[in-house]
Amino acid sequence: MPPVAAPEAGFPWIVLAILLPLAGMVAALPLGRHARALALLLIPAGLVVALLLAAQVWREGEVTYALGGWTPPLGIALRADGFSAVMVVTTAVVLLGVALFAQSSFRAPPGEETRAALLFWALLLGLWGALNAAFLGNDLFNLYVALELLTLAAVPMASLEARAETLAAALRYLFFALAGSVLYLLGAVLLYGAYGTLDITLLAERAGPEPVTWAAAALMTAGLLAKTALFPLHLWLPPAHAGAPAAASAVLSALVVKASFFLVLRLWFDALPGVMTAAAGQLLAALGAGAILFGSVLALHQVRMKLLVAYSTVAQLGYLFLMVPLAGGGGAAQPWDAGAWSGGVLHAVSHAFAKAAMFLAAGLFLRAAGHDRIAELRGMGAALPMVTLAFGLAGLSLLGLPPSGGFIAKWLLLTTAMASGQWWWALVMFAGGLLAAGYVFRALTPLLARTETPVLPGRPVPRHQQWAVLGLALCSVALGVAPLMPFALLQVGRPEAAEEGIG
Amino acid sequence: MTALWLLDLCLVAVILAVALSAVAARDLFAATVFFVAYGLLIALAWVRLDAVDVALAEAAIGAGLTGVLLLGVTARVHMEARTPGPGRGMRLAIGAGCAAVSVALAAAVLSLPVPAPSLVPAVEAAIPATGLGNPVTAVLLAFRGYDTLLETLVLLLALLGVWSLAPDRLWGGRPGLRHRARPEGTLAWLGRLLPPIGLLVGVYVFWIGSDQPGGAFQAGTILAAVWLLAIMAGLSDAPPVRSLALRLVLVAGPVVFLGIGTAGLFVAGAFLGYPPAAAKTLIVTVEAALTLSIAATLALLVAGAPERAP
Amino acid sequence: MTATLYGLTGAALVGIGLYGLIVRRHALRRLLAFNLLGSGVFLLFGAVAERAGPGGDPVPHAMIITGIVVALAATALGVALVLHLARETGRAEPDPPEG
Amino acid sequence: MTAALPWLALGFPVALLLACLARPVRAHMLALLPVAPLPALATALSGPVGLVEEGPWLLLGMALALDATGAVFLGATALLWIAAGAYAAAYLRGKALAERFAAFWLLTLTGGLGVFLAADIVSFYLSFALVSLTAYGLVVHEETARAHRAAFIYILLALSGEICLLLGFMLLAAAADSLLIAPAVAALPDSPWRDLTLLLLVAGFGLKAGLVPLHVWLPLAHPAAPTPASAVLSGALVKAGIFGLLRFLPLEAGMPAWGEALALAGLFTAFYGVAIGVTQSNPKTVLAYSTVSQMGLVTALLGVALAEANAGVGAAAALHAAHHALAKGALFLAVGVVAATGRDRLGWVLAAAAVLAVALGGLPLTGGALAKLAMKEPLGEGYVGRLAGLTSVTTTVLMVHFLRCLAATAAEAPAAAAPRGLVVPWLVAALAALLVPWGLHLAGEEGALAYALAPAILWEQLWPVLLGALIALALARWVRLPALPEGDLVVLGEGTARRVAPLLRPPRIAPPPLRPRRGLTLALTRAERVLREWPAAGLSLLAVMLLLGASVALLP
Amino acid sequence: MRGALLPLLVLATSLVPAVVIFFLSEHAWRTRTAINIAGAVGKLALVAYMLDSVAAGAEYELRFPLVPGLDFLLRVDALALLFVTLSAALWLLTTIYAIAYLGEGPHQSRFFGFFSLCVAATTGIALSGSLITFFIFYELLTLSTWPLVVHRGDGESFAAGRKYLAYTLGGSTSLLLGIVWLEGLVGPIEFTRHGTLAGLDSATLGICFLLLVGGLAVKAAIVPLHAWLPAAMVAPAPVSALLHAVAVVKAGAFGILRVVLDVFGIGLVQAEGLGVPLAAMASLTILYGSLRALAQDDIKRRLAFSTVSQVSYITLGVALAGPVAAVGGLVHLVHQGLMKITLFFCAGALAETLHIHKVGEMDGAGRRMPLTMLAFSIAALGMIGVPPVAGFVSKWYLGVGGLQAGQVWVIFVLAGSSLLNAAYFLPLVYRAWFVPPPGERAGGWTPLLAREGHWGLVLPPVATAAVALAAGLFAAVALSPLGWARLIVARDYGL
Repeated sequence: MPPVAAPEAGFPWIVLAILLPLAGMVAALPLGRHARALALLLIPAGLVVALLLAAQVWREGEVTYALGGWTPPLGIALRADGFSAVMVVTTAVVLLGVALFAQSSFRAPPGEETRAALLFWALLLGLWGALNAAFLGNDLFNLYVALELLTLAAVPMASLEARAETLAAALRYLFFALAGSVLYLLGAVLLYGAYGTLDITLLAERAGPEPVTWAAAALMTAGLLAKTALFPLHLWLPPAHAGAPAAASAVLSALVVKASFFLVLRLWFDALPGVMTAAAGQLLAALGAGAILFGSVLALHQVRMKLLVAYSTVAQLGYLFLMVPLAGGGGAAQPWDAGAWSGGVLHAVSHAFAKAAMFLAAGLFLRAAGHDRIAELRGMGAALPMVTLAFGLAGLSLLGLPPSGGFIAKWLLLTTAMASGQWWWALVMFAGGLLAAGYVFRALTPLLARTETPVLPGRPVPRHQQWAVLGLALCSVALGVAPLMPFALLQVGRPEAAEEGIG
Repeated sequence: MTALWLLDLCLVAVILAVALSAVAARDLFAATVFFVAYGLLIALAWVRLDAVDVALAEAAIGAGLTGVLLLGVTARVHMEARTPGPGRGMRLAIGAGCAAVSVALAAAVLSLPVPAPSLVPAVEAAIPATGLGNPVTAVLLAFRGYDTLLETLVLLLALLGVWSLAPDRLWGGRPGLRHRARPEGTLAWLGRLLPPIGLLVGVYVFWIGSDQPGGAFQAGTILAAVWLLAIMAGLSDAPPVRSLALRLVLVAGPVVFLGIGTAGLFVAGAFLGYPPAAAKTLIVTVEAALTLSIAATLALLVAGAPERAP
Repeated sequence: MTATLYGLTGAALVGIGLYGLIVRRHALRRLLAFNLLGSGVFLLFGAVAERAGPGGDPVPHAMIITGIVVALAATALGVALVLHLARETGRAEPDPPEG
Repeated sequence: MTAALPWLALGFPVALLLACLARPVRAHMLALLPVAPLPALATALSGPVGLVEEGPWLLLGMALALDATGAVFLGATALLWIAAGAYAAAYLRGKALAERFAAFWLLTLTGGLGVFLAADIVSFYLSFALVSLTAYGLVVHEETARAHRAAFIYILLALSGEICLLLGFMLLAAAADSLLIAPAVAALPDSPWRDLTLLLLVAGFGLKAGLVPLHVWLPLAHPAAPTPASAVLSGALVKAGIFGLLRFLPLEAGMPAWGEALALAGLFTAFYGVAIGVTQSNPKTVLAYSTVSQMGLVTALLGVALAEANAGVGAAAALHAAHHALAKGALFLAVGVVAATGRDRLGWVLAAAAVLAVALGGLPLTGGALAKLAMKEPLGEGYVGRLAGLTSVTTTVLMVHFLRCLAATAAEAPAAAAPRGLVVPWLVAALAALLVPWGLHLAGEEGALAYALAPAILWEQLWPVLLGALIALALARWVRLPALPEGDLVVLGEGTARRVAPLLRPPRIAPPPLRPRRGLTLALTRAERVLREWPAAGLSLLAVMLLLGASVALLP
Repeated sequence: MRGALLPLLVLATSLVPAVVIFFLSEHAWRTRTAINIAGAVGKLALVAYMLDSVAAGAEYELRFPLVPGLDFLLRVDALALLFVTLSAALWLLTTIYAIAYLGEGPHQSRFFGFFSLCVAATTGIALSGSLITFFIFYELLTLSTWPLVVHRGDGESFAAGRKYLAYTLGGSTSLLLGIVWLEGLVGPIEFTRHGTLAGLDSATLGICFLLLVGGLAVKAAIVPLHAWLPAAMVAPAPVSALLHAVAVVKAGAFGILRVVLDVFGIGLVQAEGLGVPLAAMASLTILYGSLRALAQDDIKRRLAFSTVSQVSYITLGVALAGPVAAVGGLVHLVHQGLMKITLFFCAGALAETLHIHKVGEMDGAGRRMPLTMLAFSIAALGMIGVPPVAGFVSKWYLGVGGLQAGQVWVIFVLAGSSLLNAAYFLPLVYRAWFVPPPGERAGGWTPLLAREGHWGLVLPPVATAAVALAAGLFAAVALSPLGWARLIVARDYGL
């Protein structure tokens, strides 16, 4: 084995995608009050890098990169397949929207440095880097570090306002996330003990169904589920997400929970494909189904809008796990796998946009009205029509109604559920859609109510924030109009057998 | 063999007993004390497991700094939880679940393959290219340098997280309460005595790290402890958070690491790669910077969020 | 043999840590339990490294060091949060009072 | 030219109506009424034209036709429409809502004429519906309580009739796969739904023609409407029913059972109408019952024809219809004239009315006699024929009763004189009632005149009239008849409806009280409270972990 | 290329105005009106252009794949054009009406934006060439209608909106389940390929039919899924017009047409015996709706229940599964739209101008607003089925078609319905024309136009009434609704 590998072909966009935000985070600290400017500069640049990476994956197929030239198992490799490229691009787009939104809320007065203004941007950059590291890592231990990086960026974000309840929420979040990471690490340790490597690609070749792997799979999955807040491990999510500042909630709900979901899929489909069983897939899907029903009903009964949106996240995360048995997790490759895979991922992406838009919109309502009690937001629709429209459009995607990315995603999941004979998951999805309609419209109803005197926002809401919200919502809808590109991209790095589509 | 085996058995028994006590102790302070003791015992276990680097790290970080952190805070919060814990049935169920997890883990451990797969040969094959003698340092800074890079960023982020809890009006201020030790008290005495020794030890641990057990993390921790001691003794004050110099020290390690790593892109053909000829020099440079930053970061982590106006 | 012994100890510590993490109400006790849990994992990892032969496998050792540092970072954040929570509410429990 | 005449006949009134959208025309709307039927009269006079299919783009393909029978119906009713129109112009001048009346008049007129011209089922139905529904506007015109009631009963029955007809027509068309009347009727005997079709058609037309018990609208509507409207209702509109029967019964094929039944129903109606009529005191009501009775007679005639497959009955029916239309129309107009005439000038008015009235009973030398004569043969010698003969007696009884009632309605002021605008149209109609049947009779076969004037025939016609007059006088003198309500049976129906209506109103169901939280929700909210507990969450984590392990390790 | 562009253009004529209007300021009255009218006129022009060529046998198609196995397909065939023409024409009139009706009210940009979006969705429904495309627009319709239903923004509106959503989304769920199920079995379903379902077993076919039609039946307001419709009448009159005549219920009925004619095919529906139960449900709805209408005192509620009843004629027509009945159902799609929109226009005008909301307040309305009430009367008579108004033609074809399909009972349903229609419509007409208005005992025949409201409230109902009359009077013309329906059926049956 040569200690130093041959240089990779092509420009290492994959490295840059991680490097850029992390370097930004490091630089933000000494830059102080200029951190905002730095972030606003880096995020568009990062989007370009993400797109170039995606283009590279699209053109050349899967991209792998041995860091330092040390090839696995000794070294650490980065790997970008279609799925990770899509997630990286999604992250960049959502962050762009959030950054546009936040650039006026987290802005220090001239010549001065304030706590929130510095830390928000530094944490945001760190979080971004952590996300990209999680999406692009191919080494289980490295992914553990990336997850911890993510947690340590996300928790302070959730408690940025440092009120008692957000502190408590953040602390619970921290504990749960840490427990999840440790369990994940424990699984990784076992895998190393059994196979002498933590590289996903190598593990896929070496790992077989045996006690160590079983234990490892159970530990790692459970740990990741805790971090994803899949029912019944969701206790930390609603208070943490609802208590954070709007921009932070958007990132947390749209992206952070997706990282651990992403790793679940990596683990099941890429690292241990031979280990997972059909029963385990059904178990995951059952938890997902529980999340859908449970989260939706609870969302339906929330009094505060941000909590409603947070519980909606709990519910929507459930859909992601329905894809596991549908996409062939724990079984032989089936013709419908590609459909389910695309459906699940598309759902993750469109939910990211939609949920970011919803949280930002909720934040604007909160800002304008001074509170976010749904019933008392009467007439806000007239005061903030664009935001209301954005909320509605995002809701559209959550409902899975056309035309939206959520619809296409749901459609793919539904057709595969039927095609694979697992109609019960289809029923769950239908029920979830109806419940989602219930809570989305419950939130919209007071907004559109007509009041005797026109409602004026308590504090003015800048135009650019409204555009940012609308832009994110439109992204989610646009996915329903032209999802073909992501679909093909998603298949890069997937087994050939799944290329057929769902006919 | 048998003696060692018995020693191991005793050590393990004590470790488990202390761990149980730490969990079961009524009182937070007692639990913390048990925990510090536990950390030292575990360090011993690491020695028994032929992992001196880890033992050092565990003693310095796991037992030392964590202990200081926890002990420091016990004085400032209520010792007891006010709400009662879960009922007996619940505790029983949880206990059973935990036991089941342990049993399953034990089964997994027992079923690990023989011979164990290992990367020892790979490390031995690759280590010459780094010019280092300590394989652990080689792994940390070369083979898995990326992990280490992220790890330093984790520390930095954690520091940011701690700072984020400062009240807005005190932003930029100094962390923690001002320590005023009696000038002729033990603490002051220790504070005057220990830093030079600690400094020496720290530099030594850093310096041998490339070939012997030791390295940036251990050294950084020792230096951090020294600084903390000095602060506690009232010999120096924690710097204000807004200080640019402090911030530059904090990011120096990551910046150097990132810089050299990026240079590797052009020089060695890969990010975080080193040209074999200059490998050791570069690695030591990185380590030096890291040591500095880690020391500052760890110390400030323990010191806490800004609590005093600058 | 030694490796297995410490591996089993690690497994037991994981159980103890988990129990403490779940059962304890006080935030610092939970942090403590988390550290126990973590060190159990590291110990298990160390046992795995030791199985590779005399001197042990340096790769896990490096990872453990990383892990210890990460755990410290998390603990530090946790402690800071607890401190501020206690300052805000007078309690060091993150769970809502009525449960 | 002749082919275009039927279109003109129908189009002209519609065109006039549309012209009324213009304000200047609308100011003279009443004057248009007597003008509107002129093309129809011209069409009738120019004689049968056969099938005219010039409206393939109208409705479902509209076709018109005029045969001999149709021409008689058309001509006689057109005459009546002209006379009544002129009468109405005078009657309503300066009164409120005259324009509305005129609009409905024109619509009714169009429909009334269209019935006789339609050659396809849809056009026929359109015409029939038009006449039925728009006549409502004529009936209700006065807007008195009585008018409202009459109009309500009228529209209720008219609609029911329409529905019956619509269904009948659908059945007819579906069975024949043709929309033209002639082939459709020819195919009826072979239709799978033959009896149903016939039942519906007879009900629909019978309703219009006043067949008992579907006659109840007639004695209500005719008195309630303004006088000229009563005239056309009784003279022209009911003819549409008769004409419908004539057109749609498969007379060529014959159906004995149906024929018998129809004949019996007709006879019953003929006598029933008289029996109720003599209890009435309003002259218009009496006339209405007389119409019921007369239409019963014609129905009986058609029944016999149906039973005997006598397709040639059309001429006799047409003759009767022509006479009845004009005579009855003139009598109604007379009611209006009498009401405006004082005691002083009443004599000659009553005399003229008497001639017309008794003519209905078959007074020799009048059109009525000729009609009876024409019907004699088709009615045959059976019991139907004999009973039909008796109607001459009963009709006379009723008509004498009518004259007595009429005389009682003269104007208070002895010197009052009816305006010329009323008198002239009345006299024209009366004259036409006398002359038109003669014209028709003479246009028939050779020797018709001699036959009609044969003494035996004359006697045969005279004695029932005399008998009837005697009976009527006797009744008036010695018998005190009960005063039955107008519309007789309808009272029963109304009573029932009043009692049933509240039952039909849906009960108000109070909405169930909103339960604050439903079972599932409550359970889930509670579950959430438990799961939010830290230990519970931790236990869940353990459980998920162990379950996952089990599912990976132990299950397939 | 031009062929593919046309359907898109037709869609764009309402979609683009919708999007543009959303972003217009409230006060841009002129611009908004101009855009609205221009879109509507443009759409009509395009439709007119296509009518001719489609009659000659041309078809336009636009297809692009969304994801593999899911094509977005727009296709202009005769049936599509029937619906598009109706919606395009009524859109123009409704827009004129709405501009006059809303006057200076608030939230106009929102209103007209969703209004146009609604029409765009309807157009999309009409042009959909596959089940999934249909579903996409069907849902778009659901969602774009909701803001219109709750436009007034009061509690009652929101209650109605909630009901509307609860029902329609439930229906969509059923529909989607049906689609997913069927497509899971046979792949994408397009409306042109007949016989794709031939291989399936009876039970599956039956369940899928139930799911599809059951889902569509919600919008088509078939009993017992109709309750949203009467509740939704709280919306402003133009919206009711839209709901009842142009878009929503029509979309449901149209969907049923598509499912029966183009997804299952008449033959299969007949062979599996699926038509008769559907026809029975439709008949039940027809009678039930009429009975309920009879009991309503609020004019718009009465009209709403009338819609429940009338729309089921369309369903009945196709369910009878015979060519003549199908013509009746198809043509009623147009006829019902024309007549019902007239009624709602008039009801709205009465409410706006004379503040008449209840049946009892109609006295003398004809004397005060003769043109409006003339239109109302024509439409009401048409609903009853009186010739020569269009409604008669529908009933005739339904009746004869039912008989030819061997279902004699159908004509009695029609008869009962006609009687009931008369029973609840004629009192309105009667009061308007034959009862003097309150306080005007000796009121004369007022001059035309004397007290009519804004011309924008008068012209649309008069126009639609005139068209309804003409559609019946000139039914035999080739381009009449009837002629077009015959063409569709002739093509579908290969006659």
